[in-house]
Amino acid sequence: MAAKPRLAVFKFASCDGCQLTMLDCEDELLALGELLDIVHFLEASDRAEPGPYDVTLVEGSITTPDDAERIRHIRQQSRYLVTIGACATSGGIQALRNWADHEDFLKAVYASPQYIQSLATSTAIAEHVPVDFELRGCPIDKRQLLDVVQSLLHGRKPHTPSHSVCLDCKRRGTVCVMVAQGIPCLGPVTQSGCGALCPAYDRGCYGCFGPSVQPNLVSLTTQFHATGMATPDIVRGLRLFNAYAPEFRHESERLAGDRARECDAPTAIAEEVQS
Amino acid sequence: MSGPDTQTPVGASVFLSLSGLDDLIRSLKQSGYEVVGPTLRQGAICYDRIHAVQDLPRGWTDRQEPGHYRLERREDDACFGYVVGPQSWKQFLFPPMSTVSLAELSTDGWRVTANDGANEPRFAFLGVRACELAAIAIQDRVFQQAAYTDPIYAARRERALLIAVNCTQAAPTCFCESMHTGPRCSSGFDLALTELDDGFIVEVGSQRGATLIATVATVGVTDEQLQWAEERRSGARKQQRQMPRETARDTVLGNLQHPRWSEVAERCLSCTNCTQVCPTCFCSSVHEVTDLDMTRVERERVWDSCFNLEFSYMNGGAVRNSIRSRYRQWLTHKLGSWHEQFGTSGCVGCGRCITWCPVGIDLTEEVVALAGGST
Amino acid sequence: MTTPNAECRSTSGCHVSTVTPANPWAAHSAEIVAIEPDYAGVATYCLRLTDPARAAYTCQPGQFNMLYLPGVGESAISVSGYDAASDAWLHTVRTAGQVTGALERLGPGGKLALRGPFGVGWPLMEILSTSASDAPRDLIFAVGGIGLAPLRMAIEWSIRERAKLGRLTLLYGARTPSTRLYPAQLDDWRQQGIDVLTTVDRFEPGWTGQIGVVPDLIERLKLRPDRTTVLTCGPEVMMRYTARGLIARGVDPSDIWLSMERNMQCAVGFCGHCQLGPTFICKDGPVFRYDRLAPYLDIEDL
Amino acid sequence: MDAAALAQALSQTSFALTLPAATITRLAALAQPKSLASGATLFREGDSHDGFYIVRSGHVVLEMGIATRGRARILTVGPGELLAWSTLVGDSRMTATAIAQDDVELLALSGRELAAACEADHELGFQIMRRIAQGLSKRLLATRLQMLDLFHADASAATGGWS
Repeated sequence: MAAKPRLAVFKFASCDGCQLTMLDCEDELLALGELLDIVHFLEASDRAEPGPYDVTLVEGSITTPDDAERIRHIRQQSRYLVTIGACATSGGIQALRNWADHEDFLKAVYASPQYIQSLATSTAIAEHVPVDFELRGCPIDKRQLLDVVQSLLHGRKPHTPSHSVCLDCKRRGTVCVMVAQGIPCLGPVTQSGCGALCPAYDRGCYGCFGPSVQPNLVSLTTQFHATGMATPDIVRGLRLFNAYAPEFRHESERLAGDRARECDAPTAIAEEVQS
Repeated sequence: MSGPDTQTPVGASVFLSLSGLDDLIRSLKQSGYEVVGPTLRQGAICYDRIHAVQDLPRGWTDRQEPGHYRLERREDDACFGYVVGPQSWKQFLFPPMSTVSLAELSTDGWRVTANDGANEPRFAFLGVRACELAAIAIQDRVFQQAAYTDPIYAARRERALLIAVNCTQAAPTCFCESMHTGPRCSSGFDLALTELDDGFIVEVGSQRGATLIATVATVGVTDEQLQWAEERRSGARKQQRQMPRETARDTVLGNLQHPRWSEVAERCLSCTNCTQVCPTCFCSSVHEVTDLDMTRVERERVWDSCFNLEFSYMNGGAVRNSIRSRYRQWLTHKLGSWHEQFGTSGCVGCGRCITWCPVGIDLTEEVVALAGGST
Repeated sequence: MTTPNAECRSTSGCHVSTVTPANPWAAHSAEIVAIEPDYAGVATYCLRLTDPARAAYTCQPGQFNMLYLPGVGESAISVSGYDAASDAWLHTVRTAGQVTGALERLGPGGKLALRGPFGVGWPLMEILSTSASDAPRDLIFAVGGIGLAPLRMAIEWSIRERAKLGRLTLLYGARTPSTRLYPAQLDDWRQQGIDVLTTVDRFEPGWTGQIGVVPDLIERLKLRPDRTTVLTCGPEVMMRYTARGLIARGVDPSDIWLSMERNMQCAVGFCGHCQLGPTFICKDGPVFRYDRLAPYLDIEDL
Repeated sequence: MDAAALAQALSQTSFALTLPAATITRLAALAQPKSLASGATLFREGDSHDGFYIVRSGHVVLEMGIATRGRARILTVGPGELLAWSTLVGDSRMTATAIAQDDVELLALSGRELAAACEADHELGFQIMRRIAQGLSKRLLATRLQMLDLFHADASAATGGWS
């Protein structure tokens, strides 16, 4: 066999949860090690070889000028660049800053904000460099991750379905929490991938895997209203891990409308932190 | 009346006490059946493995409206005092996930072994409603009465024992009466129960049923009991919703460009719930499940839905690229083209798609609107 | 319409009949004997079955196989011929998806599996049975692009049955002269008495033939509409306007047959993917009589 | 070719398929037969041209000159079809160059005379204009089908850019 493909993992603004998912692969990771040479994965090892890389996994969003530069360099070094997780694919929960004044946050958090270099927004990797594949989730699902890596090795397309979480609920026999318990659930507009975890534990879907394809958000939020949910709560529900994914973002902005101030969770948080 | 020598003939009825039902469940398990019946789970009545009468949702009932389902306490301890829940027997006969074949790579190439159904389980279903019997008969046509037979469905179906239960009430979402699929269980069962206060009238529907009921103690039925049973069953005939059964087919197929499709698409989430709770929907996809070095590959068939964009993918694009076209596909298939394909409507009037639609879309209302009536 | 069990002749000329398999999920083992490149992105794969059940395999012109690459998936590919010398069934494939992409990478000697044959082929027996000696049926093959593959065995059949048929015409539209399928065979067919009219969408230097589309060619044909049967295969839009052009020239819609394409997964009518109106393209087709499908062809996104 | 022979030749074209006999006679009176040897040029793009033609047999290829691409052949016109309709409905400046692809027989009419006849006799004008509109509609459909590039499959679209 020729030299094994070189795999690198890089982190940007994120919580490391997606990299942990990779470590959580355990047995499969050993098998992957047979097929791939993991040459840069600081979460797992201090081995940090320079590029070029055959496959690069990128966790996290772009929040600083340095990172915006660093991702361009990584892209140049990478044959395939795959983003992993909500931060890397939609800006993550830190994209809440996009609706607020990030200077306020800096002042609230840091004693000497003048030493902090930060962008006004948290944005997806694909807004900065071309991305070959985006793996959704907060965190990603390890089966999907293995499938993507395997797909690259075998030159096939990854099996990451675009359908809603509802289908997975039904396949595993979970009763609809929205219909049977009146729990607001983003499942009908969220892409599958987690295996429909939360509804199985009587919780509504939080939208960790971002919008499904052609999601009908207006209809769902209208139904949320009809069942007594207040607009600010709906907006907060949409502004979670994938707040800046275009479909979630547009609907939350539509709902927030001229009441943006009262609905604007990040501003409220910033005010709380300041006081 | 009981005992192997004095079997109750097909078509006749006997009385079975509540403890007799317990005996019946035990008898089935001893005969090697996996007994499946209604149980309480996650705020709904779900079909699951049961071991005794005490596993049944005694004293519970359901309240159903479009997009709304709640359990409530009954005033009595009825075992079957509710209508239909989010699941159907489809999940046992046509399981949400099943392995259709196994491919193994050797130096000679790929060797594919197809699932011939030999190892599929043997179920006894307890509590099959009339609409569900109708649904099973429809899936029979899909999976074993067309040009090909699906070995997994056929094996499970052949082995399954069907103990039906007549409904004694209807939900506001029920419309089996207008579909001529209920509420009375008329055929397709091995045994059919009608619940009374102190036990069940059991109607024998097949030789298999006759043999089964002979394994437990029963007594003869009185005319009074038969009268009570009839009264109980009549409670299920009061149904709020109706489907224009005779005209629905022409209405949906004759109005393919009706503006109503766009209107319903504004509400439809395309989330697949209606298709998944439907007891006759049969769409599926096949996935490859591989080991890491791809020398042993299973093909897994999973439930899919015509509401998924990917479902109609061809040459890199989807044929049905809008919620409008996907809702139209579902409804025209269910009520219209199903007739041409399988000689029957695909709808049995169980109302699940109405209750379990998160936004409460009601197909009976859609058909009326498509026919030009006001809604 | 012919049925899956009807008898027919394969391209090799042997008399065969096909049998509905007991288990639709059963698959033959197969290997790639040779790959004949047709043009960029399109090649003909010669597949030999290698399992003990292979002797039972046979198929009719217009039927398709599910080519199965375990771990990657399946792709529905029509059978475009049989090569007796290598005992291989020919499949002309455009590399477009992951299955066909993986097939390309396998190369000669590559191993795969195959389910089939599936579907209803061209109505060849019906054509023969209605072809009277005093008024033999004229056959028009109206083809676009890679649509020639599912018709190749039917064209060869028509040459063999030449004596019982009237005029044979092949109208073939391709993107460019260099992306015509089977160019050498087009010449062979011409010499064997088929009127082969080729047209291309885009000119390339050196091309002296027609530039334009297949419906243009129909305009210019000398037709005997009452005794003409048309077999068409190509992109849906092309088939639709071809059929319209033919009907305008007096051909009866029930004498036009077309081969359809949809997402096919199970190939036997279980999975629901390939529905168009009341039809399952996989088991009721892929070949349909035009008048039976026409109501559904003009409706967007159906 | 005498008037009767011209009328006969015209009536045998698919152009004349639904034309009333009187119209055919009027047109034949304006027409002259014209032959082109293979390779001959009938008119050139940009020419002011007075001819209006109906193809009786053979094929004429239309070309447009494109800087850096040379002469692009765009369409082959065959029996029954029209050539140089710009003479009647355009500004008489040809939008393509027409070259005989094989030996071609045409019926040639003077555009000016035909236009005047149509103007004088609106019934004739209607018949002619309808035939031209039908011809153009067919040519437009063909152009659309060509533009849709139906036989072109972008392989990368289906594989999502992998491999």
